[in-house]
Amino acid sequence: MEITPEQKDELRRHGILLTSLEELYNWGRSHSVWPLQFGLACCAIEMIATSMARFDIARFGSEVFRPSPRQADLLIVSGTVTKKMAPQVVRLWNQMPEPKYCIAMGACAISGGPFKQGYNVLKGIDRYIPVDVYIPGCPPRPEALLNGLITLQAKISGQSISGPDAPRHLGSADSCEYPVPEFGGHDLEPPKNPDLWQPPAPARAPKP
Amino acid sequence: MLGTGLIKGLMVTAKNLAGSFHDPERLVTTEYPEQRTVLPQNYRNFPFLVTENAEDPMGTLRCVACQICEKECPPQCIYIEKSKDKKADAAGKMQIYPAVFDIDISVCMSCQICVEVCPFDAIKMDQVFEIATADRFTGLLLDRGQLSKPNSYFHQIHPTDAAEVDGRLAAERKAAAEKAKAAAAAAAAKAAASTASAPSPVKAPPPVSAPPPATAVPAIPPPVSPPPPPSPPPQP
Amino acid sequence: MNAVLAAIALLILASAGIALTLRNIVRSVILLVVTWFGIAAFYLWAGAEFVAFAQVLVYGGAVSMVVLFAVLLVRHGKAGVAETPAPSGRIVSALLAGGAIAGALAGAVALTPLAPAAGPAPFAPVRHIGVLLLNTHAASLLAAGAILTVALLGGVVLAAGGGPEKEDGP
Amino acid sequence: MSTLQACLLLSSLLFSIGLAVAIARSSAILVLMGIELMLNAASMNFIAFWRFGPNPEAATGVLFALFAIAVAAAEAAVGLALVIALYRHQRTIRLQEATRLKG
Amino acid sequence: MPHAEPWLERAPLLLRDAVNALLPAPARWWVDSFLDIAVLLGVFGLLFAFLTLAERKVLGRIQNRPGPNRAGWGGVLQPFADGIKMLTKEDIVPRLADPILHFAAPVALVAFSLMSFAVIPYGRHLLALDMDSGVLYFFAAGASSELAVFMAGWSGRNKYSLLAAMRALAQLISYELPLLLSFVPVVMISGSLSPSAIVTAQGGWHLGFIPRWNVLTPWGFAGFAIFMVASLAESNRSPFDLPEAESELIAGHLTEYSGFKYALFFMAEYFGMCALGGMAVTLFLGGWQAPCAFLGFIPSYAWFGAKLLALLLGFIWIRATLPRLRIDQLTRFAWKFLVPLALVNLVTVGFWHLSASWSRGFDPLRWAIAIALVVIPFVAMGRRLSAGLGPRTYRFAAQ
Amino acid sequence: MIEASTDALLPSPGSRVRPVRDPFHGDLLEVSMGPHHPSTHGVFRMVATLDGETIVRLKPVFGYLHRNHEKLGESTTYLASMPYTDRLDYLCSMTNNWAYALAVERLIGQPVPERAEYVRVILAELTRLLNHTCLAGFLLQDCGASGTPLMYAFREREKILDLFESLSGSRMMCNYQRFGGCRVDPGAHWLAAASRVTEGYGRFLDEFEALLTGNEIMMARTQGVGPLSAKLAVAAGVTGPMLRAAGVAYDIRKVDGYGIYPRFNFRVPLGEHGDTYDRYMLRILEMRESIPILRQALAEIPAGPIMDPKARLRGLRPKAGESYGRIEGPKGEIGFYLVSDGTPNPYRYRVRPPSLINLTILEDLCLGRTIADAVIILGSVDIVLGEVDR
Amino acid sequence: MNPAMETPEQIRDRLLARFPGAEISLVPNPAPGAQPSLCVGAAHLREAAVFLRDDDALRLDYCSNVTGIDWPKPGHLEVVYHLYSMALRHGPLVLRARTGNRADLVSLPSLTPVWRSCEFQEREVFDLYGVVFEGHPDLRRLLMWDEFKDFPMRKDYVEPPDYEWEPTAHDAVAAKAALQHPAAAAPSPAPSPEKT
Repeated sequence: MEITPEQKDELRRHGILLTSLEELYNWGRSHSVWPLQFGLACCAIEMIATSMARFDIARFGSEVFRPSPRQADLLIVSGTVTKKMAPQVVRLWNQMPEPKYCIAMGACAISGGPFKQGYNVLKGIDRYIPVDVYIPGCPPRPEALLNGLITLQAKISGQSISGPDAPRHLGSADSCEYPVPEFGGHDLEPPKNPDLWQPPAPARAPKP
Repeated sequence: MLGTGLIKGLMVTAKNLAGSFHDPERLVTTEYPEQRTVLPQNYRNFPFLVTENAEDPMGTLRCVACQICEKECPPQCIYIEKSKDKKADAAGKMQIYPAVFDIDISVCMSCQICVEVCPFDAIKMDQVFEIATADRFTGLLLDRGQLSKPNSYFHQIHPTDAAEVDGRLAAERKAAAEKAKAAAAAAAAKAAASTASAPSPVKAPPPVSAPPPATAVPAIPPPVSPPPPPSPPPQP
Repeated sequence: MNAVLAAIALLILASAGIALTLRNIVRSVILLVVTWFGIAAFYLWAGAEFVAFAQVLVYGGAVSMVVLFAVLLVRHGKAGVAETPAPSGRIVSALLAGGAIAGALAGAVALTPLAPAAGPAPFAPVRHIGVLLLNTHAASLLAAGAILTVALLGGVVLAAGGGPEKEDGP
Repeated sequence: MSTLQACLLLSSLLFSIGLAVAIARSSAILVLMGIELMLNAASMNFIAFWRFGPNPEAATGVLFALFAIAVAAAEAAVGLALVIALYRHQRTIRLQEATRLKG
Repeated sequence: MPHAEPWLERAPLLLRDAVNALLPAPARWWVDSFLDIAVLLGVFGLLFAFLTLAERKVLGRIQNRPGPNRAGWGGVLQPFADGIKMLTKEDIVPRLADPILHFAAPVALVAFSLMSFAVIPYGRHLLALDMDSGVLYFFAAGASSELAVFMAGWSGRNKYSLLAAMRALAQLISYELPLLLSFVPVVMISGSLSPSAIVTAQGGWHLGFIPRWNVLTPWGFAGFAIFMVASLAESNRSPFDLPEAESELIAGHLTEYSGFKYALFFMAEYFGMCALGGMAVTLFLGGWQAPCAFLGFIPSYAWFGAKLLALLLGFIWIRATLPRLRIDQLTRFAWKFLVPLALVNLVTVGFWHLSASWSRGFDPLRWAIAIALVVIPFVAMGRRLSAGLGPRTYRFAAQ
Repeated sequence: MIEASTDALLPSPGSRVRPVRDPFHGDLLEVSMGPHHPSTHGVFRMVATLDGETIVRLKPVFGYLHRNHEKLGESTTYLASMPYTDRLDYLCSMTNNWAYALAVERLIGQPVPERAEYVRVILAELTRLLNHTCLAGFLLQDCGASGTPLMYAFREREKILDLFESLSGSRMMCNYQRFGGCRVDPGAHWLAAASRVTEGYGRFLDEFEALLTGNEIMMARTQGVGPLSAKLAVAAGVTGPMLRAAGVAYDIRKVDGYGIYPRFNFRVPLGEHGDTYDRYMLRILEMRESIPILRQALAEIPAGPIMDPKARLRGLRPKAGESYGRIEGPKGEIGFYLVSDGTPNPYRYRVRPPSLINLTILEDLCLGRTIADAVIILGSVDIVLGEVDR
Repeated sequence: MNPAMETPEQIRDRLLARFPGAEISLVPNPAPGAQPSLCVGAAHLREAAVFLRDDDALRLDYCSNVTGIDWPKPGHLEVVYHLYSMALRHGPLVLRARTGNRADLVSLPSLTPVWRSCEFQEREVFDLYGVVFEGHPDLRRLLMWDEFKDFPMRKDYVEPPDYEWEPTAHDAVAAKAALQHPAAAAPSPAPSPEKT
């Protein structure tokens, strides 16, 4: 059943129930974001530092780093995703139950970063899985990760249960599993998930 | 005896538990959004372009589009296109300026090499880190407008460096001005030698902080350079 | 009262019966544990609290663990999880034997005139049982203890010794 | 049918199920389990006779049931140890294949 | 000896009776039982919620950080946020898993751990089920919970879960025995298996100020220590959390559980911890008895609660400090250390019982012998257990 | 044909690592630990074949963080590789910088001013403290101590990171050293702050050791676990604290005497058993030895320039040739092998990764142990994947 | 600081005396202060290595670093070993070996049986350069996945075309990206001013 925003406004005006349910749901989700205990590279150390005493991600209720993807809500892609690792990351993402979120932490996870010219480096994890928040930096400070978490919390809180700005997991049922790339002779196959990632055309053509 | 080691360890944790209520050494947390770590002066995170003047950021970029930083940048995240024309810089000298100056901060590793190699003190390291965004394509590519920040901001975040740079620049300009003056004086002397009665034509150099006239902002050639996008720079 | 008994009987017989037919040994064993719990419920219903808890402790806590441990230790090929089915002749004979015994026993039970002495539950507090165990039946208790000890020692010797692998712990 | 008879009927059915398990299954572990079930059926009889029988005061039925449980536990321990030993030597727990007595 | 006001002591019961009085007579037994269960569930459910918070906060404080403090006032609503999230999380059943056992495991675990709450005397008059063999019932209910852990581990068809299941079984087989042996002395002294009788037997004071709690006797202290160690192992808490050893087996038997089923496991773990703690209070710490005579005005259930919370804090404290044992060390510790110690403790308590008449004049001697009976085997066996281990000295290179 | 090579020193015959089959099939259980596993310290993978919980075969699988460091190094200038070295062993960027700077300085014959040498020693020893502290924390975490030692370790690490940050501008990726000196001069304030941290470190070590070193569980878990013989250690090229825990006195600070290390008085602790406990204790002892070095360096540091005035930042074109620079990093010998063909980019840029080579003997240490032991043995080897895979 | 090690020249002479007919040459190193290296032919590489390890005056028991170098110009692959002695605390001695060419004659004897530390490093050289080490107990790819076909550290390696989008694309990169977006390859006279 689709509800248009107007209808929802109408509903909001009439019944507090949906709104407060929605708020409760979003409040619960946003205050209990459990990350997956998953580190890739340099950024992972800053991620660990974020969970340590100085910065204490526990204040946001997120210190429960679950080792198993089944119990995690948040995949922090913290570091360089190599092509050899990319299928594992996608698999982990597929193993996480909805609702789940993904933070691309650091330059490497966003775009390959300083290593983007490498033959074994994936140029951005968003080629294979949807990313909610990007945190640039190499590595981002722990505070920057906290800032990213706050951004994510704000994003969750802004979602509504139905309508066009409903979170991904309440939408179509088929969006949960993403195809896992396979190792090819020269590159990953496919090199990106075209359903998910359509880059803009290159900014400029090569100079002749 | 079995267990003494365990008890010793338990005592350490108990001490920390009790200490966390009164000893700041044992409760070291900085509660981030409310409390902030005082960033050291040297802290660096992403480059920015120094403009002399806050009112007219685009007009007084120190950058002369020499493209050294573009070449030296290890991850190749800087893109510069030279302007076709010249315009007056803060010192009034006509210079080439960057028609396009993009930094992809989703690639930048804040290594500071661009700053070190810049002969014009035009690019410096910023200290912002709260730039998490949900949109990679528009949020993380900074263009010339977003990158340029006034010298006063530079003074604010790196006071020591900024003072040193200003001193050096002032000295250079002074030297340049004196050279110009000397040249002018020599010319004047020459002129005076020829026409002794002529008044001194020496023109004072333009003041350092004087903004160039608004018309000096050149029209950006449409095919190569986009207008500054409407999105505000991701400054907190 | 009899409704409770019927429910317990259903639980016991159904779980045991299904356990008989499952090919997956682990599931079979877990269903048998349910049967044992049913038997404990029967004891509880009959008023033998102490026996009921002993049944749960011994069967639910110890025997089932040992059995499952054994199942996991010997999982080899398909033997561990899915058992190869026995020849149908054996199944038929087993059912025949079971049915015959069941019929004979049921007939015997039905035909034997038993005094319907369903009075109030007899009094058997723990203290009473303890006194009985240590006085009247002290010899039996000792014998049972000896059997248990010897059995456990034998078990350890059998399981730990002689094999190509060494065990963790006893 | 009196309660006692119902209980006895239940235990006899359980006994025959145990018997069927012991005969029909080929896994040694399940055969052991069938034997356990038969033992349990017997102790159920003790309890039933103690509770509904003619002479409840003696509490002998309870004691018998307790002893039966103890012995059954011992039996399970030894039996499973045998199964493991058997497996160690012959790599099988199918009783039909365990035909040698020497390891 | 002052007692709390009778009405205060009975306050929960009075409340229940007041509710009951509104109802027609035939419904009363049902409502009675229902209310008991509901109150137990409510109290322990809330305790579970705040225990998770307390664990996170205390762990945080021990680790020099404040812990959750943003959801609600100072973080008090954190457990509810977690609860809402857990409830609304997708429930994944792996394709290869055994769906029935996968579902049954958490349900069985919670059911078993809840069952044990029935026989713990929470106060002078607060006891859901006064059973003649209540202690036995308690351990019977507790023993079945490892079966659920096994089911969880086995049903996931995950290799780590399977290893965890094996570990859970080995751990249970090893620690069931010391757990049972550790409370036998209490039964021997108080002559009853009924929890309320055991608590009553610990009433009164030696010399007017030392409470007659079992833990304050040599055999009781040893029994208490063994009981606590074994119950740490039974409730899979650190340093015996091998089935879910994070650094080795990902999340052990929980690896394949998500959403609400995982929350149930979490809940069962804390319920089990509370139940074992409550039983430890009952058996060794004098149950609901006040420690000093003049403090008797505080209602008994408050004392019970305070003792329970102290024990739970101890659990958390231990978890924050100690590393984990290895599985073979764990079983060896149980069989070669705890079981013999518990058996020796039986001898000690026998001696204590027989020498009860010595109290005139020979009391110190009796204490000395009992303490020696506890301490000497402890030291001797501890030395054997830790043979070959110890601090080392190191040499330095010449240049 | 090959004489005098005892079989014990050879690797076990390898075969292709089998793809994972049904775990319920067969006696042996093949467990793939990693690349996502809580205790593999990153994206490292061990394919372990288990009999019960006992390891009968264990093959490490690498490359999940292979970011083509060497290829990138060959396609950029000498200077541009410096920030990349930060990301090799991302816990110890200062020592990586130093090793690289040393290799380039040897290639071009660049002298380094005295003050910079002192600063390098100070930073290297601080890095050693930082690395060993983190290692001890992670090792105890692997033993199952739910976070507390790691928290205390990171609490101290933050103090050192603050020093690094205020000096170089970044917490982890310092990019501080240059060919012919260091980038920024540490002022008197910084040196005073470094002294404070140094003086406080002894107290921290005492607390940390009280927490778990004497703990019976910790000793039971680590003593006698994964002993490494001196012979195998030397043959397998194991370096750093692991080698010294096996009883071999080989510390490049003493052997090569690079920089100004011969001026410092410090002792090199040696282990006897080579087991996990020795490896842990060796790190603690090395930290205790680092403190006097720091104290001495902070007291003796001379005034003067921090950069050699003739040193060039841009446009470095070494003459054709090659050089190998190595230093005693916290994890072992970290070396850089550079081949120049006279162009601005190195022709060959090679990192000698101590972590990777220390892992050579991982299988030998783990065979016959349980999976829980493998975890702490790996923890005691002290790897950082950025450097293992590069 | 190599206190007492013989010079490479002396070592070469002793090696030649020990293995007459072996191809052993000195490769000069013009960098300041660096010593020349020994280049040993494949036929005698392993004997020479055992000699270097076991000779009482050398005792080079520690092979620190193994790496490959690709030389498309002369047309061979080279493997370089850095040898030290832990027993005598001297070194390094740089040992090199060259393959016949870069295509089919790419095998060299493995030195893993001599120095265990070569195990992973030789696998890495095999992985990235394609040198086949004969006698290596476990020669598999080390860093790349098993299905990978190329040798990426060779100078003529061509990267897979995966640059779809580069906001700060320089010419080389933009050319690669153009392959992915043929529309962008032929720039229209007035390309879209949008950067995104």
